[in-house]
Amino acid sequence: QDLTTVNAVMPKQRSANYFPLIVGEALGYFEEEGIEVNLLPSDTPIPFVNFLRNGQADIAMLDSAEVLQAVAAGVDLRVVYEVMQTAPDGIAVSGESDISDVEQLRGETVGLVSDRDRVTMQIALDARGLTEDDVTTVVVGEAGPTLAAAFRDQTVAAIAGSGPDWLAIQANGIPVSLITPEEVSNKPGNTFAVAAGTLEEKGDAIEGYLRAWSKGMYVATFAPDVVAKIAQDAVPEEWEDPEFGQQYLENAIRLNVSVTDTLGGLNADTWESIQPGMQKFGLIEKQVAPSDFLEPGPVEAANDFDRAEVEQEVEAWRDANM
Amino acid sequence: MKDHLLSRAVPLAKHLLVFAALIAFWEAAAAIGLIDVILLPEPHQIAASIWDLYVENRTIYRHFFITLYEALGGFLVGGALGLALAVGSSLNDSFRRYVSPYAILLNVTPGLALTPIVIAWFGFGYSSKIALGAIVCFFPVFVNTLIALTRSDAETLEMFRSMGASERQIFWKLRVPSALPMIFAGFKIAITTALVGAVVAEFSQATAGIGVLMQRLSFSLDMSAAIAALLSMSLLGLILFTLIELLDDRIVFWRRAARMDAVSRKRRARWTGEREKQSGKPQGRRRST
Amino acid sequence: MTDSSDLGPVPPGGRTRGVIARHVAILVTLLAAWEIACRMGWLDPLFFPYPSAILVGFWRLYVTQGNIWPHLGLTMAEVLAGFLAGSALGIALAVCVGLIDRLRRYLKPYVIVLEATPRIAIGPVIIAAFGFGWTSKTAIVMLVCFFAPFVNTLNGMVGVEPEKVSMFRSMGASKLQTFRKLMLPSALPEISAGLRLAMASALGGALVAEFIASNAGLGVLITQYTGTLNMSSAFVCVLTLSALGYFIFRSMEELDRILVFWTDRDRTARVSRRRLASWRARMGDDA
Amino acid sequence: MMSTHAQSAGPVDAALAGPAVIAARDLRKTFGGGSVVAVEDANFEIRPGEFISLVGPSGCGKSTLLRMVAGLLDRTSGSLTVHDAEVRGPHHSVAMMFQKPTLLDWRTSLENVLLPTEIAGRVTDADRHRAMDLLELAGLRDFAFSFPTQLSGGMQQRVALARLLQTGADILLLDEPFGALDEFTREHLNVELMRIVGEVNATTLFVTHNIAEAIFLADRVFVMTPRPGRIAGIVEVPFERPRPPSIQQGAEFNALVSRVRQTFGDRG
Amino acid sequence: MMSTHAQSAGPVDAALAGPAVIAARDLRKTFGGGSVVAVEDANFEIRPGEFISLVGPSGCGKSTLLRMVAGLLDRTSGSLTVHDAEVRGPHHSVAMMFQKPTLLDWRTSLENVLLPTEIAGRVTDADRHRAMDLLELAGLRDFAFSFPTQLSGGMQQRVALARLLQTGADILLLDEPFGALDEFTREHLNVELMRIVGEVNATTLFVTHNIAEAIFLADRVFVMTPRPGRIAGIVEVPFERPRPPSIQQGAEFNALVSRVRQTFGDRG
Ligand SMILES: Nc1ncnc2c1ncn2[C@@H]1O[C@H](COP(=O)(O)OP(=O)(O)OP(=O)(O)O)[C@@H](O)[C@H]1O
Ligand SMILES: Nc1ncnc2c1ncn2[C@@H]1O[C@H](COP(=O)(O)OP(=O)(O)OP(=O)(O)O)[C@@H](O)[C@H]1O
Ligand SMILES: Cc1ncc(C[n+]2csc(CCO)c2C)c(N)n1
Ligand SMILES: [Mg+2]
Ligand SMILES: [Mg+2]
Repeated sequence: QDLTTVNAVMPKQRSANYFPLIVGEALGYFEEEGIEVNLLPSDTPIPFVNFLRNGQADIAMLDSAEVLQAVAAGVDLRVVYEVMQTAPDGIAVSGESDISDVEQLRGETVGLVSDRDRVTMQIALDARGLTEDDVTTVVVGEAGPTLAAAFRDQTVAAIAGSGPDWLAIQANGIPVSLITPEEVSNKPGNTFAVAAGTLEEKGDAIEGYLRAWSKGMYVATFAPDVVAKIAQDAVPEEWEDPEFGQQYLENAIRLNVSVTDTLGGLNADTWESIQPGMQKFGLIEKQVAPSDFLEPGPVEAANDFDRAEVEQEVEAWRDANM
Repeated sequence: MKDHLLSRAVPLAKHLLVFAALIAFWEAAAAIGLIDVILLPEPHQIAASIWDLYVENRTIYRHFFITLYEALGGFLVGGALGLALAVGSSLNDSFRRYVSPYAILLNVTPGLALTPIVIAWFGFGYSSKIALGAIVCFFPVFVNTLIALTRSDAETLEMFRSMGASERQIFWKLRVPSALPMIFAGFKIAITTALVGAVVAEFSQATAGIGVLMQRLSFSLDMSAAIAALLSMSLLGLILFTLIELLDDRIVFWRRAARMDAVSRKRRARWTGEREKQSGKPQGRRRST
Repeated sequence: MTDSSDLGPVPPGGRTRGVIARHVAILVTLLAAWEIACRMGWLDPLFFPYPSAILVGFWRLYVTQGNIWPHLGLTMAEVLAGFLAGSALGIALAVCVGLIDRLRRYLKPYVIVLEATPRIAIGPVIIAAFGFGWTSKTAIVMLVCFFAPFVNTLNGMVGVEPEKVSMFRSMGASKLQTFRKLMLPSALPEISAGLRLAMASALGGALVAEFIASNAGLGVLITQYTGTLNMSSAFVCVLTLSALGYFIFRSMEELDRILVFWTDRDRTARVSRRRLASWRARMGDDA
Repeated sequence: MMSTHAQSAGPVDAALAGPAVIAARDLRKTFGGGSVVAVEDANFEIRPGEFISLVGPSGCGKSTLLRMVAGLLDRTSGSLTVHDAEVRGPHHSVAMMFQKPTLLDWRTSLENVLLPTEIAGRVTDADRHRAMDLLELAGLRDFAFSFPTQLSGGMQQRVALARLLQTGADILLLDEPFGALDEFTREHLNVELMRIVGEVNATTLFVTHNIAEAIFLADRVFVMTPRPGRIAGIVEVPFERPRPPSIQQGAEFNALVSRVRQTFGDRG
Repeated sequence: MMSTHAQSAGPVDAALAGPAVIAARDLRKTFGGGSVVAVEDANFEIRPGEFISLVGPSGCGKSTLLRMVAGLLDRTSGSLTVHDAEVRGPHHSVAMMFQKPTLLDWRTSLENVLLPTEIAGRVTDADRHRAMDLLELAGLRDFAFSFPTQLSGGMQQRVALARLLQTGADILLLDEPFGALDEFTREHLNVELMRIVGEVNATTLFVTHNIAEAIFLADRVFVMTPRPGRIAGIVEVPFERPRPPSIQQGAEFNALVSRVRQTFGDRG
């Protein structure tokens, strides 16, 4: 049977962090849609929208800043789904830190996971009447021991980053608390975006992709044990310490499962409210209307599946495999 | 003089011509769609970005000098380390036997894999970039110096021995000078390697530097500026390389006819100068050469 | 460029049993010191996992889970393909440039600029141009492996004694004959040294490529393990790379001694005896 | 004294009779766009089987002349013919031996000797046997399978000589071939060379710094002077070849040495 | 012919009278654990101011002998004394010059000449002047500040010669020093060497491949034969030093050449 390949560019390797993909693949949801996912994990400074534009990728996982930047720069982009609604960027401190609010950061050193998190910090500081000059910033690097040690040893007072960045650290037993101000957390999470033309040429495949993803996400809401089993088989590297694996997955489920009733639902208001801050700190030159790039059609299609049927299938799978 | 200028100008003009032809070819290829201009912008766009970075906004300089500092620091530390290990290995066979496997091991281990450890030890600042630069660049210096120090001409060595020279004298008056050309060849590789190390570290974790600037420009969708930053790295490498070449030219003067003539004239002048001084002031200063 | 990458002849006694035992003793001492340093809290296990944990990790990744094998295989394939393609390209280009004097002058500045540019910065551009497949990974390794063989081959070819070139010309040798019978063997010691240098950096190149964009390979495994703070497993991968690099490097030194036998007295004597024997076998007991 | 004027086949006769194998007319070579005149107004004819020694101080143009004959260098003006054809590049009838042995380190003596055959085409067993015989002649049969680095400088030169003869060329050019050898080996090789070129009746141009050697070997000695390089004089050697080494102690020989020295002194 | 037996101070007398500067008794040197005998049963005495030439085919042990005298090589057995003391290592009264000039490329001629002084201790202005004078003597005053690569091979050898003399040693060992030079330069340097060693009254051991050169320079010629290296014969040269080059054309000289050759032939 001929499967259409959907090239999906995402920031990380196949991981429990992307369990909807893993579950969808294991339970055959993508196949049912007649598609096959080609995951392109890419940790490059090349913005993913470029891969959408030159056709190397059909769909990309973008954070809200990248979306707004690209749209403001005139890229004809369509946001079709909001993944990780509860994983927006934020400010984190060690669980053992005395700091409980951003305003306490005056005169302290603030770590940035990467240079792109500077805006998150700027907006957060601004919300408490501080500016970048009131703190010292240092880039501490992405996930890994360096970041973990920064939390554990409190070499920096706070760290600006996004949900997936602390996932492994928390799962490893290093306490992390969030002190993200309202103004920052009230912001879209990561999204799936496509080039405008893709919807015309490959609209069915994209909708199929999102539906399969949604079904995978939905499984976690009622059968986390099945998800754990699937993740363990797909990415055993994350389960060498089973306790860690379990914890990691639980955190990932929290980040991934949509809080809106419609899975992956788009919220125009938050897209509206985040822009003044970004403009203020020079990330975007002009504000754009959310209606120019939000494309609600595919989300509807993605939610168009029979939840009971999914539940039955999962039960059957559990009986067969566990 | 005129001839001399002309003889330099003509090849330079030819080089420029070749360069211009390449740029024109690139521009044309982009124009007819052979090159994806989203990812690899056209030369004129890159030129505009260079103007922007260097003249208009002058954003590049801070990052440029930070990376320069890191690369130079890495080179100095790594070079000194390589020299020290090579000298130790050249003087003592068992030192060499037990050190060289680890030297090779460190050389074949990708620098990128070492960044977390280096950052853990040296922190988030410049010293971790310098450290990684040093780790990746010590090997060429080590190998070249070791080989050069242990391969002195046998007859010249005997000549020194027949004069009753001590091992120390042989080391300083024969081994070191005759090893210099090859040591400098090692330096030339090491300096670009140190830059690579610094940039690798910057890509993993850094607050400023050309690597950071390139990432930043790239994220803000300004590919032509990102390429301009990339070219600035090349420029930096070229500058560092040329720096060593200039030093090489000065220190290993006896390999270049023109420099040798100059040194030769200077030494003659010093001698004749000293003769004159002496005739005026009978008890001339004693000075060892 | 380095004239040679080998560390000169192994000092006498370099291979005796006693020396090997001492090497092992030193290694064990180092590991013990590391283990103790971890246990005493002088080393942070987040960056230096316990050697005992790494040993267990080796067993886990290689035997019980066996999950390192496909990654190892893929990385080796990339390294090999990139190394072969890159060094072949470097040598081929050097041969062209070496035979055509003009080309050399115009190419040199570009080659220096290319060498001076950190590969990790070019990597993303290559991924962008060649996409996410194996082509771009191979291309990155190629780029890393190109320079040393290029420079050394060129050096070796330019260094051929002009008198020997004249000799070939006076015998009416064609360009191809001069190249095959004179230039190439003359440059062989230096080419071999260049290949060794290239090999040493090929692993790093593959790792860069996999870090930037890949679904599999040791680089991916390392990212995955460091990303989940599983440092003992990450160290297994890194140490695997180092050991692999070390053995390839050493084997290439050995290969060099066989190929470039005429720079070593004993080997020359051995080959000489072999040639005599094969003549006797062929032409009778004439010599 | 073994040979006299009367007995000799007579180089003088040889120079007059027969067609010229090598002929130069107003031959001229300049370097650096005319700034260095290496060879000026060379006029000579060399007969088949003749042995010519070329002497002259360093830098007078001896090698340049040889390289023009070998077709390795273009002339600036004048005419230079080999076998009645203008020289335009390397050609099969001419073979050259250089001051340094120019052996290939990765080939045994035998394989080095076989190189010219390989370059000309396929190597047959007959070629191999011939090469072995030439090595025998050079006193190197036991070293046929040794590599150059295993040989002393003198032995290397002898391999190069064997290789020269292996070419089968009838015109041999030798540029200070035995400079690095001790006198005894050198003398031995001179005698051998004389015998071999006599046997194969090769025409030979031999460059040397050693006047006695030049005279001992040659039918005629061309004496060159430097800047510009000219053939300042030609000294005829009236002894029949082959000659015994003892000839060098004779008064007539010494007189020839003095004449060559004088020719130098007059112009050099 | 300029000098006769009667006029000479007499090397024969010299060999009989006065204490020996260098004396060897049953001197023996083997390499490779005894498998190669480089020098066997060498017995000789050399008087102050004597000039000894050492000739013999390649590999007969000439260099080995010189290096033992210089203290660079240990002997296997026998006795070797210099100034009545057993040789145990390099010593100040002996200086050696090698076949290659072994100059340091990064030092001017003057600085190269001053090297032995530097190694011995501090360099005074007097030393500098002496070095300059020695360069003058070698005809290189104008090149005192040139670097070796700016000099021709012959000039480099002359710098090495000046350096040899700068050592102030009264025993000079020269191992084929002029082998790479053309005949004319070589002759010139021979004459100079003869003059200088005469002036400073140095005892000299001179290795050469050239028999005429050996005889021209020496009071006595030691002829060596190879495998094992032995001193096969000693030929006395009955001419007073210094001698003019023209002496080499005399019949008596030729007779000496023949005698040396014969000694070779007998044993070589
Ligand atoms: N390729 C060249 N370019 C410029 N000048 C050259 C070249 N080859 C030779 N010459 C010059 O031509 C002159 C003659 O050189 P040639 O090599 O023929 O001398 P020679 O007689 O062989 O000397 P030698 O005895 O030292 O070998 C010299 O002055 C030399 O500098
Ligand atoms: N270090 C060494 N190890 C082994 N054998 C050696 C060594 N040095 C010299 N020999 C051998 O000793 C013998 C004498 O060598 P030596 O160098 O003294 O000869 P020579 O008379 O100086 O020859 P030449 O005229 O070629 O310089 C030779 O057979 C040589 O192979
Ligand atoms: C190269 C690259 N890295 C990170 C992001 C930001 N981002 C987008 S989605 C997401 C969560 C992935 O688990 C993160 C961190 C990006 N856009 N591109
Ligand atoms: Mg010549
Ligand atoms: Mg010798």
